[in-house]
Amino acid sequence: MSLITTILGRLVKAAITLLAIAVLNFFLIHAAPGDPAAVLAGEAGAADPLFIAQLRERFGLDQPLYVQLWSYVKNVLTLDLGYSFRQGMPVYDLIAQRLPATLLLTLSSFVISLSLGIAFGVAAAARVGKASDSVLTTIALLFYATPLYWAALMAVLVFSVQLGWLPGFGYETVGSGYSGLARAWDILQHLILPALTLGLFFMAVYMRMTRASMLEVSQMDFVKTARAKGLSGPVIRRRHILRNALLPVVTLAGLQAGQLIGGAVLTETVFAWPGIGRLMFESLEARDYNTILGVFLVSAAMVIVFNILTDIVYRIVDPRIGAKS
Amino acid sequence: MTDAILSIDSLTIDLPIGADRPHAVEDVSFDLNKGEILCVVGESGSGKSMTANALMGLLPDGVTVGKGRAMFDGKDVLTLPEAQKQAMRGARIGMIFQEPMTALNPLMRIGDQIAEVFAAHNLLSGSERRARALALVKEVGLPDPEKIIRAYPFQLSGGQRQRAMIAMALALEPEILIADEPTTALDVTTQAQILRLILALREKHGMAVMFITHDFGVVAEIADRVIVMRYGQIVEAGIAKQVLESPQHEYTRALLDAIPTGTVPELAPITTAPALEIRHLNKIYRTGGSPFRAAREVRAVNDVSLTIAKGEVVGLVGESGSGKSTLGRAVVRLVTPDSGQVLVGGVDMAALDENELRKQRHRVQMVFQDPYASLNPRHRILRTLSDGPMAKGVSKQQAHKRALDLLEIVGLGADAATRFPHEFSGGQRQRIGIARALAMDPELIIADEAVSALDVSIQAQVLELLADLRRQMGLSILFITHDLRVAAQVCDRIAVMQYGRLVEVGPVRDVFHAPKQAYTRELLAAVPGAGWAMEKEDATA
Amino acid sequence: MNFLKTTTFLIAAGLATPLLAQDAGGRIDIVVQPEPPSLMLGLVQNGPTQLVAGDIYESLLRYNTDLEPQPSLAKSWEISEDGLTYTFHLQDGVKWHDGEPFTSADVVFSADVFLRETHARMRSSLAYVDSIEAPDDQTVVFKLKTPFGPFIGVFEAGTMPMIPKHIYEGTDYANNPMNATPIGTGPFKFESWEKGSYIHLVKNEDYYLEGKPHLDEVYYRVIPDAASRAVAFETGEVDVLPGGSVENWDVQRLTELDNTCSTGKGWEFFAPHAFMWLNNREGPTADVRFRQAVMYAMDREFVKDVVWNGFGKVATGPVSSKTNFYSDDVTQYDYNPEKAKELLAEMGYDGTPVSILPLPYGETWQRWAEAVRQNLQEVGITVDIDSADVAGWNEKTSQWDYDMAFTYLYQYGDPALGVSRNYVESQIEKGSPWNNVEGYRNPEMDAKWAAAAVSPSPDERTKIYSEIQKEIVDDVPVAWLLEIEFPTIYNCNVQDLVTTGIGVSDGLRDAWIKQE
Amino acid sequence: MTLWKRFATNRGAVIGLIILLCVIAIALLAPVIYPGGPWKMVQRPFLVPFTNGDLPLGTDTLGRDVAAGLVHGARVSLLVGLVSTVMALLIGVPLGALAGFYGGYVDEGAMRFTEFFQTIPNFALAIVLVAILEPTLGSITLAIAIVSWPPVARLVRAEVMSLKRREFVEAAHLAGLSNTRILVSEVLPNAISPIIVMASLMVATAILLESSLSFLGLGDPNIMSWGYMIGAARTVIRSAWWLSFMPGVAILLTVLALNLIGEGLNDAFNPHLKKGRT
Repeated sequence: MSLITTILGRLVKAAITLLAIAVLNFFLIHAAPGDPAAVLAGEAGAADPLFIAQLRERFGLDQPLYVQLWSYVKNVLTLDLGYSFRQGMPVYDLIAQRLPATLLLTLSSFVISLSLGIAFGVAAAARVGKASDSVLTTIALLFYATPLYWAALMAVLVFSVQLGWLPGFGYETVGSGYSGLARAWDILQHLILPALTLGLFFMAVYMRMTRASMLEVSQMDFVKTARAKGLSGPVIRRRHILRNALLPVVTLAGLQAGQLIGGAVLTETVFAWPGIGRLMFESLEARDYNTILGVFLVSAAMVIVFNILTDIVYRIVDPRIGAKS
Repeated sequence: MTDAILSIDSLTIDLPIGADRPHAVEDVSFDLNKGEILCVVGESGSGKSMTANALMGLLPDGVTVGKGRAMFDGKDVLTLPEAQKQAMRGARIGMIFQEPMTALNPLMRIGDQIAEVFAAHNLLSGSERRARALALVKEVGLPDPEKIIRAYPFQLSGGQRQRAMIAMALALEPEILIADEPTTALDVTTQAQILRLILALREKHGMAVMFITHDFGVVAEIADRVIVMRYGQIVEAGIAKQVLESPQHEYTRALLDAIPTGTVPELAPITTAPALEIRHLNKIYRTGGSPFRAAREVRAVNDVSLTIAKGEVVGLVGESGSGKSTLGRAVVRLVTPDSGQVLVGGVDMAALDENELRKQRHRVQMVFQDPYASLNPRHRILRTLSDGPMAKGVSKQQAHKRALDLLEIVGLGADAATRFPHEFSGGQRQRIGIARALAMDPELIIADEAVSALDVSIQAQVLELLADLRRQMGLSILFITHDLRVAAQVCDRIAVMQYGRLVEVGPVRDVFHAPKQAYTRELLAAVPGAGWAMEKEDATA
Repeated sequence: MNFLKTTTFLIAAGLATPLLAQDAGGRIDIVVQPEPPSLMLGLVQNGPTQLVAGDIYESLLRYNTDLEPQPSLAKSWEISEDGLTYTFHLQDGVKWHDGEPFTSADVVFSADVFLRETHARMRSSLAYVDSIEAPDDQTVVFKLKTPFGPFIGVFEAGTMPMIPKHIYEGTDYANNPMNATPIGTGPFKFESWEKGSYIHLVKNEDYYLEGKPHLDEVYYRVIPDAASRAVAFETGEVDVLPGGSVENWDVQRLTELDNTCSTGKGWEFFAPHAFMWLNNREGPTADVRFRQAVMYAMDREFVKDVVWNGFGKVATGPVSSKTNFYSDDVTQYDYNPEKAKELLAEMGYDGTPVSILPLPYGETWQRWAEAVRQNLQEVGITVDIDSADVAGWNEKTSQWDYDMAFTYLYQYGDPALGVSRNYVESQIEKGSPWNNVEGYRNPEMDAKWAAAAVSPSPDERTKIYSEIQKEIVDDVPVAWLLEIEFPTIYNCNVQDLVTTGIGVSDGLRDAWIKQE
Repeated sequence: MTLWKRFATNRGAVIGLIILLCVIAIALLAPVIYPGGPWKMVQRPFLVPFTNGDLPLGTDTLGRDVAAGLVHGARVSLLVGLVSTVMALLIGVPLGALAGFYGGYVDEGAMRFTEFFQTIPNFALAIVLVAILEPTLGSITLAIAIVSWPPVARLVRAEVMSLKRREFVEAAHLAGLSNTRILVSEVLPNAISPIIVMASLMVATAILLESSLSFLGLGDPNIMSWGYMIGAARTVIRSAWWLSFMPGVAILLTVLALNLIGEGLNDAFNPHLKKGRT
């Protein structure tokens, strides 16, 4: 009951936030020097002002800014993201084409980072103060301090170029004609390096957090209660400490899942992954206004969705929320 | 001693290097007999909890058993391998803790937490465990057992949680129950119920109870035998009655003397001029108001009227949630009341706007409960004491001089001025808190549970100081406390609060000896060791 | 993945009977960078579009590496003595990819109607055209107003692509839904476009030339990152790296790999010519001595060797040595910092800072700007690098908001098509980065450029262009840098990849894969 | 000071501090060590490291001294990291403090605003901002500050909210101090340790962000930075891997050092978290 009303409330707020983001981005992007017509003309290798004027008229860029804003806002309100000047197709279709790749990448790196992070965090916490704890913590710290794109480059260099184990870029083997399982296997191979490099940084974050949280929770009174009941160490860790220790990790994960999209820009660039992060970067260079705005809206929406999901997970894990207030 | 079930022999517990002393417990020996309740009494740091934890094998990291034995069922529990300790915990020795709020896993249903005890020892099947959990919940007197076992800890009150804890500890009918200050965090009435429950269960199951407490009232209530500990050593041991009546060791005597006895002081001469007049004060808390949900209302202060004369000390007593703190905070305007008046020296504190209020603040000052949270850790004492007066317009020189004087008055000495709060003990900090309140030259002081967080002996010293100051300065005080004996010791009149209302107001003697309201009688009866205290009073009278 | 591709080859090889020496069948993967905005060559003529669309669309002629016209959709042609009438005879049996026949009406529609409206560069050449007529289905006649020397050079696919009249006539060209599935006459048909990943073309079975194309399919691969593109080639995932698709530093390394070939050919028609616009209007760059000092201060050989890895040739003036009418009888600006310092002292340069706007096309250009900055700083010029992405670069150059700006332009085989636009006063027009952006004004020269363009006599043109080059090089309206070479790197099994002056962008009509 | 003692007991933190001090010293001394600046083309390109005594780390694609680049790059990384963090604190601390202290509509408004910025993927926003403002040291720093202040605001808000209920703050109210004074002299000084810990980690994150932007070609072209070096060397990673490897290690070490220091500070500020309770 209250969960549904809360989610409804969140969605209303989210819609307002999204609209505000659309407007802010509209102004931001229009503040950038140059416009899509100039870029298209520029790439044509030759153009006269007439040609550029034609393009502007075609894109509606000859209208005053407030008219453009208004028509954009109207579009957004009717869930229409407009037309990509550059790619010559509706932004909605464009994003729909690219989004699955990004979702696959971000979700798998999210799963990798969260599961490995928690596993290593638990392991390190269980061995706190021992050598293996130091090793794990140090490795996590190294991942945390490594620039993402650099790690990606080094990974390609080692695993793809030197060892030849995994493909170094792309989403799948082009024109392979694979289908079904074979295709999934093919995509999986392509996915490993980008998902790992994107995931490692966050894995380090989750690991540190899980470890700290585990140690903090293990100091709590109810853990002593559990020991006084005669429960064994592993059972206490699993049933009592871990569940409580996961709460802050879940919160952080929810916040960061959305931000994975941002990190995906770098990963997608290095690994030629056909996702929306790269689409955004390319559209930005091309001043493809509608596409950038569309990608921004979609990724902001994903952040919101992740936040709401986190809330739901949190409510499931922690009975106190939702019952309170 | 054939009936000794647990026999501790020269137990020494080592603290990690760098701690303030080498041993938490030093050379402690005692027996716990079958079916008896042994109270281990001591102030904080006396090593009483460490002893219990050592027996359970639950010592914190870095703290280790140095030497000694604890023989239970023919084996030394201190040197058992971890697996055997684990098998023993919960099954043969049960334990309950002080904080029922934090001692239960917040994410697990009560029933599951009880059933887990059986699982831990590989006993019974799933459905049997559930049935046993239900029976246990019934046995410890929790209402609506079916609902309780499906409830989460946050849905229970403090007393209910402590009952759930006890249910867990009793699940496997252990021979020994170790109770580490199990009632300290509870209200008097709840405390009384829990104590009765423990007595009843001992009666029924015949287990031995090692009961750790700092409260001689509790000792008087339930103990068969007593051990008094100080700085990790046993200073006195004996039959409860003997120790209470004729303590041998001076520390025990000091502790007993420090207990507020319920001795009613003489009435101070009361002037007619009121220091504080509260008229029809109301405060309602609303929570959870949102477009999708209706707000919930709690009437924290419900049409309260109270007058405190100049030079009078009025005690405001009640259980947690009775609204006594809200009332106190409304008087100093840390809480803005919804309606009613708070007249201090003719000024209605409740009606002032923010600017005016700032100018009139000095009229009422407060002494807070937590000596650790009430001083800004980053300010030197001098600044803490002089910032207020200077904001009032007192010159820096004068404010500093007054601060030094006050430090002398509260017994700390002027050299305390240049130090930081963390260099002081809890009792000293409370003295600084009092000095800070006095620095503003208030017409009224609110003391909100000002001695509740202190050890008995320290408590006595602070109460002494308050009494002195009162005599010297003719202070008017609203003394908020949950401890009726403390109230009886320092107050002229007592106001009893329940559910936001004042149920009874009157001179201490009347309230204590001839309470008019049933609730007041209930409160008085619940005070642990009440009968013993009265006896004592009669004896001295 | 490699494994699978090879089997495709084998199967194809097994099925196809070898045609003389040329093996039929197989697949080629080519890098296209960046991803083209559209494949409709009539609407968009940028490099990536033409690279792919060059397989789909054709024009009347092609040009060999010496820039001589060759038959394409026109099997033969005549030019009248007075240079005013061009008559083309079309190939027989040419069909559009949708099966409709290709006729002279399509040519007239394309040149006279469609491209006049959409194609800026074509439009300026069409200004010389009086009429375009189709006396019969197989013949087209262009009549000019005045002679226009370079006119025979405009029948290239990127300049005058043939557009299907039956699809576009009377429609809103820009928004015609068929733009997404382009229909041409070329050797390959559009199959699919996985945005951000690849474009797939398949063999046109009905192609009018017997036995062509040889290949079954072509994949144009979008790999946004230069290093990944190099890796893709190394791992055999792509077979061809068109010029400019990997950074120069990788070129040498890649060409040293086994079974790897490279060629600098295929850029003769475009002859990309790199230079820096020097703002002639204001600031230190308005002073001719400053501009000359810049020329002397730059170590262009160093840049060629280090930044371009030895590819290319230091430019001597406005015309590329690959373009017709090139003359080397001009002042040579060798690396001479002392001379540069003298010139600066003579003009009394006061240290006014100037900025360099690099071309935002990758690391090579960035390094180049850094090297130039260092050269200029060493002769005492206060200089820093301005940064901008493609849009910012366009904005700044077309609004004349720069001191020195890198660029390179295609020459299209003739000074009148690709060079003069950059120096004549009539081409000073704000809002476009493809004209006289530096603001050079010289009426005397303008007259000569005009005369050279319309002179029907090649000798006359040679003479005038030589004069122009000699004079303009002393004026230094822009700082010429390098005749760029973009080597095409490819798997040696691929044969006849580059057969024209436009190279890979002219399509893979002749390409085939040697089977081993 | 015991804070320093507690910090010094953490071996990692001390190592981090030593590394950071070295980096700072190198950055400060850059003009002395390499007075010619990092851009000078001093030798033939692609000189392999450790083959020439004068150029210990070799030369890059244009024959510039890699060691000079690293040394001068340290200045940029530290400067951007530090300044952007200070800017983020200047936005986040007052906003969070006001929201936490006054609550109600102020809080609601400030938190909506913060949430808004947290909803936009921050790296994407940084890219857009830098692209719009055109890459200069200033615009990069500003962009990093703009995307990194929200967590500060949230942290400060939470701290202030818990501190404002503390008894010593109430005592200050009773002493008649003004709200501003209470906020500035009673509340904020007590919130400073978590802010310092967060700030030290933010400097690390900012350094990473700056290098990522430079890597994407959104760096200030007139300033040698580590990210720029990796981005520029990336195209030759196959033939000269050390050119991108070494600046990468420089970033890694600096960020690592800051993290170690952050952890050390955290432990020093919250000693109870480590010690077992007695």
